[in-house]
Formats: sequence, C-alpha cells, structure tokens
Amino acid sequence: MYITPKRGVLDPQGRAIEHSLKSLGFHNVGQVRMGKYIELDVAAQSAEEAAGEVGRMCEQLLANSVIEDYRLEVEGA
Amino acid sequence: MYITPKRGVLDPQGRAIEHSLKSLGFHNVGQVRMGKYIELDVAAQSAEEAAGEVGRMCEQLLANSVIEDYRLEVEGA
Amino acid sequence: MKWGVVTFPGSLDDRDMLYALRDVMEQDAQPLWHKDRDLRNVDCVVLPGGFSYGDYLRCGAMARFSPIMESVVNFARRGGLVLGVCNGFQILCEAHLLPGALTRNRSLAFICERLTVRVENVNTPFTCAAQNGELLRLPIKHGEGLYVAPRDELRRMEDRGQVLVRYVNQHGEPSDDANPNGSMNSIAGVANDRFNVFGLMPHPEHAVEPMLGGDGGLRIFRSIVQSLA
Amino acid sequence: MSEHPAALPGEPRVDLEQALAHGLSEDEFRLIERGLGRTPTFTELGVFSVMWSEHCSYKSSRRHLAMLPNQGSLVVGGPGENAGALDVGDGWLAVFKIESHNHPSFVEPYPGAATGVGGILRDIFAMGARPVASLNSLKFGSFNHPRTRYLLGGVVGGIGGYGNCVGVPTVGGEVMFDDAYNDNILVNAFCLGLARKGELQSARARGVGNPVLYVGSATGRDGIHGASLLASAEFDQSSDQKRPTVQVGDPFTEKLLIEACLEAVKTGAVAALQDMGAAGLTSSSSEMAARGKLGIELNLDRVPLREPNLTPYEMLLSESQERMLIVAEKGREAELQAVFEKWDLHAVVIGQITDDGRWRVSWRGQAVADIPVAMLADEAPVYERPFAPPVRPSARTTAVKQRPAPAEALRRLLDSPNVGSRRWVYRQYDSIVQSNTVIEPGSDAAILRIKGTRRALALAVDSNPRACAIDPYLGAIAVTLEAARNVACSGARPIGITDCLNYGNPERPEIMWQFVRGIEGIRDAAAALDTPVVSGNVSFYNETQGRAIPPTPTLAMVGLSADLANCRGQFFRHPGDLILLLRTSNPALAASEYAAMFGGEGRLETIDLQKERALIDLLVTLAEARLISSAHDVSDGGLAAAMAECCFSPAGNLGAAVRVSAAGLDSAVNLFGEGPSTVIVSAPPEAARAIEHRAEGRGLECRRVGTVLNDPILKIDTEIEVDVAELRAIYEQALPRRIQAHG
Ligand SMILES: Nc1ncnc2c1ncn2[C@@H]1O[C@H](COP(=O)(O)OP(=O)(O)O)[C@@H](O)[C@H]1O
Ligand SMILES: [Mg+2]
Repeated sequence: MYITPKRGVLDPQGRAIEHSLKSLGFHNVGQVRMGKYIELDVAAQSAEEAAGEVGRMCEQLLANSVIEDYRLEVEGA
Repeated sequence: MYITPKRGVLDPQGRAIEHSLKSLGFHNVGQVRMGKYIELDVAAQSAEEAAGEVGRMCEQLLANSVIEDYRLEVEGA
Repeated sequence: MKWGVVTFPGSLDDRDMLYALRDVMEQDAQPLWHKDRDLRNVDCVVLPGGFSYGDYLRCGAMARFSPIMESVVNFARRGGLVLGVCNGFQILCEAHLLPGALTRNRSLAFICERLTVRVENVNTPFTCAAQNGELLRLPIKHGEGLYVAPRDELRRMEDRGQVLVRYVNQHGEPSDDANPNGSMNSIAGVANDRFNVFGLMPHPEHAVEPMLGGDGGLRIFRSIVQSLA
Repeated sequence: MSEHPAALPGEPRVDLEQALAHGLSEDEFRLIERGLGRTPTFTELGVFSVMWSEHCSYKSSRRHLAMLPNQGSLVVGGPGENAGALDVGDGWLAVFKIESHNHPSFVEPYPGAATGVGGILRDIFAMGARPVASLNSLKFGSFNHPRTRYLLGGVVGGIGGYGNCVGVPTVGGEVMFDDAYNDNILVNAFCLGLARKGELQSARARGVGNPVLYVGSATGRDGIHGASLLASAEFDQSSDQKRPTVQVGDPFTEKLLIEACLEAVKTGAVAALQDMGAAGLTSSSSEMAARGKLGIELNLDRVPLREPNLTPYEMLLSESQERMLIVAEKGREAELQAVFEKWDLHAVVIGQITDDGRWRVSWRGQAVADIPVAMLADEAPVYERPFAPPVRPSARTTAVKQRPAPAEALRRLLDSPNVGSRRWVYRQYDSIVQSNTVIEPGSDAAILRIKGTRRALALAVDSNPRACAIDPYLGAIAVTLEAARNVACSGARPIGITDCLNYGNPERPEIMWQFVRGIEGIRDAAAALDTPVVSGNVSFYNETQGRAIPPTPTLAMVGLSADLANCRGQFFRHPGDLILLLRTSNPALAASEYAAMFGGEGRLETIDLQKERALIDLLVTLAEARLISSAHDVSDGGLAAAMAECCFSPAGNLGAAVRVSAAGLDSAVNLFGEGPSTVIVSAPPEAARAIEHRAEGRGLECRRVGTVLNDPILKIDTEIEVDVAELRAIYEQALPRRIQAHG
C-alpha cells in the first residue's frame, strides 16, 4: 500500500530529496514526492476481500485523509 | 521506488503498526513492514535508461544498502 | 477544579504537566492511564507531549485508538475541556476533535527553542486570563509541527477566531522568519468551533517558572482555572 | 545436564584456524582448551571470542586503569557496577557514565549514534536510577572531506531521534572538526541518572534458585560480531539469512523499558539487574553471575525471538537493543511480569541462578555451553602491552602563514566550525523535558536542578586532542582541568569524573604510550582536584589504514552546587559590571584554533596543579558568596573569542570595553592563545575588592580589565573594535553555512 502526501500539501521531504539529487548531478529529475510504503500479509479468501480489509485499515489508521492519499495493490500468496 | 528495511533488520515502525492493527480488531494481519515510497519524474529516452538512472540515485543517496533494499518500477509518460 | 493528565505509552511530558499543575499551580491533578476508560470526574483532560507509540506511523495516529480516547471524545462532545500539547495536539487532530493535521517541519529537523506567540482570541476558556494580542514566551520541541488544513476550512477557522495562538517575531507580527516550522498562517494552536478543545505545539507546562526560562505558560493554565471558577 | 556440550549439526569444526578467525590468539585458544579440559564447541568459541575481546575484557587497559583514583567521601558505587554513583545530598545519588559508539556511527551514523545513546541509558537505569540528562562528545573530519556533512547530519539526527523520543534531555556536549578524524569519527555518549539513596540497584546475582528473567525486545540477528565469521565459508552456507546486521534502535521500546524497569525495581523483587550490551545475553548473564560468585543456567528455547531459526550461537551473541536481564527474588517473578505486561513488554523466565559457578546453556534439550563463569568474566588474559614514546614526537607544527589583523583574526575564528555556535546541533535536541534544565546548552556547563531540593548539578564534557597530540600527559591534564573549570564557572564544585579513552591500536607501543600517559595525566589532575573517576570506557583501535586518531581522552565532569541560586551562566548580564581576568599562567598558541588556522609553534606550557586547584576553589567560592554575575572559561579561539561569547547573551547583545595587554606577552598569544587557565568574570563594581581579596589569598592573578557596556560594541585594547551583532551573526552562521554549502 502506498501513502502519499495529497497534491497541494507541502512535501518538504520530497523537495529535499529533489534538491540533493540535483546537487549530486542528477539534473534530469523532475518533481519528487515522498510517501510511505507499507507491506502486510492479510489472511483472506479472495483478493477483493483482502483489498476491502486493507481499505478499512487505511481509512481507520494507516492514512490521514486530511493530508494523504492512498493506493492499494494486492498480491495473492 | 520502494525502499524497505532489509530482512533481519529491526523495523520498529512495522512492528508498531502491526500491534495497532491487531488491537483495532484486524486479527488477520500478519507481518507488517514499513518503508518509503518515492515517486519521481525522470527525463529519459527509454524505460531502461530511466531505470538505470534511478538505480544510481538509489545507490548514491536514496537507499542505504546496509539496512535497506530497494525496488524500482518505471512508468512511461 | 480537577485535572487529568493522560499517559500513553511514549508520553514524555506527562510528568512535567503534572508537576506544573500540582507543584507550581497547586491544582488537583491526577494521572490517567491510556488503558483505562474512566476519566475520574475531571473537569479538564490534558493530552501531554511525547512520542505516543513512538509516533512510528504518523504522530498521534495510534494513540487515538487507545481506550481512554473513546472517553475523551465523548467528554469533549459533552462540552468538557480538553487541552492537547504537542503530541497531544497531534492526537486531537487525528481523533478529529480538532480540524487539520500536523506534518513534518519544513526544515525536516526537530527544533527545540523558545519563541514568541501572540494570543489571538481571549474569549475562550483557554485564553481568558490573557490580554488580546498578548505576547507569550513559550518553548517548542517537535519534529512535526507544521499545521495544515484545507484552505476553505482554514478561512472559516480564522473567521470564527479558532486560531488562538500564532508564532510572531519580536515586533509581535507573524513573519516567515518567526514561523519555526512552516505552519499555514503561522498557526501555533487552534480550538474547535465550540471552543472547548484546544491544541497547541508550544509547551505551556515548560514555561511556568522564571528560573526555567519564563512563566508565559501560566496564562493558559490560569485561563482554564478562571473559566471553570 | 551433566554431559559435555556437543557440536550441533551443521556447525563448523573448531580448531586453531577457526579460533584465529574469531580474533582469538593461539595462546588464548590454548588457554581456553586447558581451562575447559576439552575443545570448546563452536558456540562456546563464539562466546569466548566476545568475552575475551578487548571491548569486553579490557585486556590491554585493565592494569593501567587501576591507576585512576576512584575513592572519595561521596563515592557510593564505582568501577565494577554498570555506572558510578556519587552521593549528592538530600538523599539523592547521581549515577553516571560515558561510553563510545565510534565505529558503528562511522558505518551507519544515524542508527550507530542512536544505539549509542540507548546503550548508555540502559547502563544508568540498570542501576535503578532515572536518566535525567544526556551529553555527547563528537569528533568529525573536516568539512573538506566528502562524508563529513553526511556523518554530522546522521549522528546528530540519531542522537536527537533517540534521546528526544525517550524523554531524557540532551543538555550539552562538544563538537570538533579536524582532518585527523576524516576516517574515524568519535561519538561518545554520556548519561546521568538520579536514584534515591539506599535504592541503588546492583548487577550482582544473588540467591541460588532465583529465576532469571529476560525483559524487553525480542532477539534478532543484530550486530552479531560477524566480520570474522563471514570469512568462514562453512558457516555462511545459508548465506544472506545469516548476515550480521546493523543494530537499529527502537527508542519507543526503550522508553517503556525505562518505566517498566524503574517500576520493577520499586517492587523490591529485583535481586539484580543488568543491560544486555555488547555480547548481549552472554555478557549480561555471565557478568551478573561472576559478581555474585555464583553459577547461572539458561534455556534458550524460552528466549523471545524476532525471527525464526536463530542458532544458539546467534542468540548468545546477538546485540539486539532494548533488552535487559533480571535476577528475580524466587516466587516473585509473577509480580515482575505483571509490571512488564503493563508496559507491553516481554518478561520471560529463561533460567536460574545456581551454586556451581558454571555458565550452562541448553537448547532443545541439549547442552550447548558449559563454562566456568569466572573464566568468561574475570579470567580473560590481561596484557602488559609494551609502550614507548615515538621516536620523533608527532607535534603538529604548522608553518606560520600570513597572520591577519586582530579584528579580522577574531572574525575568522568565530567563523571556525570549532569555535562558532553549536546551536545548529543542540537545537535538534530536546534539552528541557523533565523540567530540570536551568542552564541550557550554549554555556560552559549545563545546570540541572534536583527537584524538591535547593541543589543543582553542573555537567560538562571536554576533550583536547590537539594538546594530547603534542603531549598526551599534559593534554590529558588540560582536558580534566577544562572540564572542571567549565563546571566551576557555572558555580558548582567538581565532584566526580567519568572518562572515555579513545585511542588507536594498543598493540603499537607508541599508542600504548599515549594511552598510559593519558591515564597518568587524568590520574594526577583528578587527584589534585579531589574528583574521583567513578566510571568510564576505553575505545581502542580507532585507526584506519595504519593512521590512528590523535589521543582523545574525553572527560565528563559532574559538579554539585548546594544552592541553585548560586549558579551562573557564561554571559554578561548587567551593563556597568566590571570585567576581571583570572589567570594561572600565560596562554600559548600551541594546540590552539588560531595556530591550526594561521600557523604556530607546538609546545605546551607546564601546568601548576596547585594553582589550578586554587582557581577552581576560587570560582566556587565566588559563586557561593554571590559576588559575580558571570564567569566564562577561555578555550577554543582564546581570550578574544571568549570575550565575544560573553556578549552573546540570550537576552540580547551586550558590549564590553577591555584592556588586556600584558607586559612581555605577544598580543596574538594573549588574545588568541589557549591553555590553562584564563577565566573571564563579570561582577558589580562594589564586589571587585572582595573578589581581588579572595584571589590574592589564593595566590592567583586577578586583573580588572574593563566594563560591560549596554552598547553592543566589543573593544579590546586598541586593536579590536567591532559591532557585537556582526560578530554574533558570524558566530551563528559558522556551522549552518557549511552544512548548507552542498545541499
Ligand atoms: N554535541 C553537542 N550536544 C549538545 N550540546 C553541545 C554539543 N556540542 C556543544 N554543545 C554545547 O555548546 C556549548 C559550547 O560548546 P563548547 O564550545 O565545546 O564549550 P566549551 O569550550 O566552553 O567547553 C556548550 O554549552 C555545549 O554544551
Ligand atoms: Mg568552556
């Protein structure tokens, strides 16, 4: 699951990384955004069920909707 | 790009999240690992070139190879 | 009146808050434990500073779900006074008792220093003992104190006077230089629209004795006492 | 479990070669075989290799450390326990220690420095003391070196990241930048805790049959002393999985552990408590047993694990953080477990105390180690390493460059990363949590009050590698005196020392000589000041490619004031106050920042210890009599820089007009020279006579040199007249402008 700062919300970490990369000579980088990446195992019958479950986790705990967006990816096991 | 703590390296964040999720009643979560997710635009001729460039950024700045692993994904624009 | 100070795992300034209230203010203050639900009939609940649950996901995100918070939310809905300092402010935002959110300082570094805030609205239980526009010297110590809220929400908050304290320079004016963390509108602390919940990043409990760098924090505690008198 | 431990399936063979690969010498290996009466198993070999390492056994330094004075009327606990303890009155004990985390911080600055802070905290609360203050001493390479910014940012971030999150204020320290540390930075962390008298917790096991509890985080493969093992192909069969990994700190768990351990100690059910530091479970269990002259039995099946399939070898050598070992009073373990459960921490009985003096470990029903406790903890070989002065002394004499005019020299010095403000560093540390910090970072020493009393503690940490490089003996004396002066300037009497001795490879005679001379210096200075050395740490092998760091003994001094109201900062306070200079001897350019920047010659002045002691006494008396407004010790940058610093009051700039020239003393030496001892004092004019009188009585030079001005102008002799605001801007920017220089 990927949690990123909402567009329009200041992302000082992304900006700092962008700056450092440029000063290291990577001139072809454009905007950098930094977020969180959370990997978790869920016991579920189906991918849909897992996604639903994780969606609820995000809403409740993992992401703060005032400042963050999230996106899920499910892999079967 | 995804940066995650190497296997075997303590991941206090992941552990704390796991703990919280369980206490919120999500009993079917297994191990949680927390990492960073960085999104950046690179001007490049091809996906390979972009991947190569970002790989170098990771080695030099973005990831710490002693404690972290990284993985890339390239999307054309 | 009675005060309750909540200890979450990772709370750090809980003992300092109790010290300020009991030893300096000579108030009846007692610790509350995060696993309990009983608020013990206190008149004001204080959520102290620290790194609850290590702040490993987002500041305040996990503390919000502890059993005591359920009671705190109900208490606030009934109009009870709730004060959140630093991590406590973050928890109040996460619990949606206050609008907005607190994110990483724009410098990306933790900052510990004494600075000046201006009291913006004295018609609240948290500021009624202060003068309008009064300047208070208070310390901050945080890594994530940049206050954000959606623009339209922010406008409404400003209109209603929910911004209670703002970072200002030595002339008493907000300025970019005097804004330690990049908060929108130089916001240091906000109240909810019913004015019974107040969160701020500066630490009033660390400004209660002249010997320890000043006593500007007393204004806030005295206001609360006065409002309940 | 009477059978000898046998090799576990798949374990490498143990022979001399394997022992050498573990860093043991042939003699040491034979000693082990003789002591056991058999060849050790692979697990046992690993255990010996860490317990007999320099780090754990102090085999090169032990003899010499015995020279340090460790007795005194205030000493309650000293070397032998986890930290030293002094009686500071009104029923309180101050428990403190300093420790190095140099190498891990160089490899991984953030986690390296963070775990350094975590480790020293555990030493303190293992004694039953609540940690109340941290300090640190940091040495980096020069800003010309490409890694310096990265290391600085990481180390400071790690110290703050850990310290801020556990709620222990970081109240002071020192930072130096010098080429000599380009490839070997130093990170020394100090912590002080307070305990009630009579409630000091011991790490001495007692009570045969008492259960042994493992508390705190689960065990992973962190920091298993791998380098040598990686070379062993057989061991590496399952490759990646077994790679020793860097230790990552978890300050949140540490905070819980602090609260839980202190609460556990209060129950009275804790017979002994010890942190799991280097060599984790092995050293903590064997050392506790050794102190009590008892045996201990551990069952590894019960050890909480973070990942499956750790071998006994790994469990025993893991350096996972945030773990402690407890010997509980028999029958009261459930009481302790309840405390740890309250704080959501593991607390598992993993063994018991025995009477047979053996360290026995079992796993899956099988014995995996059976070793006499004494062999592990006390009988590591002790070496009398040869020492001799280098053939040519290594004094770093630099050619004299073009010397700027005094005002310009002062500006350049204040801009030096070694003189400029450290605010960039300490602003990242929570220095006020716990509500005790009366004097915050930025002055000579930090002052902490002891709540509920009128008492205050003063803390300072100092080192002077440049002086130690010229003369390791005089340099060590200078360091000890400087730390004492910093404390005394703040109005407290120096009462005790903890030291961290950072040196190169002790197998080289000239390094061993530096070390021995350093200890002799500390010994003589500590004796003269009556300040016992109650704890400390030795860090050898600080070298890269045969190039050692300069000898760097780091001293932390603890001072005590009976009345908080007597304490002072270094800043001028009142316009119109007189400025006085107290001096024991003329300064010298040797080892000064001025010489490092503009060249100068390299001999240290000799030091008169009696006079130095008299100066410390004088400073304390002046504070107690409340005769002075401020006192500041002259160090990096010399008298002129110190005078400027006195003007940089947190309440706003003040000025000063002084005449300091002295007959027969070159003006550059006078203004910019360093070395014991010069102190700048400010006092109300009516107190001047009394101050002079007391100085004379002690045979000390005391000169009225000028006055504090309301106008922020600094005038020194006819040579310097500068705007204080300008100087302060330079001083404040010295670090930030360099750190921001390249992103
Ligand atoms: N690493 C550090 N951590 C916290 N405070 C520091 C650190 N380095 C320096 N300081 C603070 O900055 C001030 C100046 O340090 P320094 O120049 O070394 O002092 P002095 O020369 O008087 O011993 C002191 O108050 C010191 O405690
Ligand atoms: Mg000093």
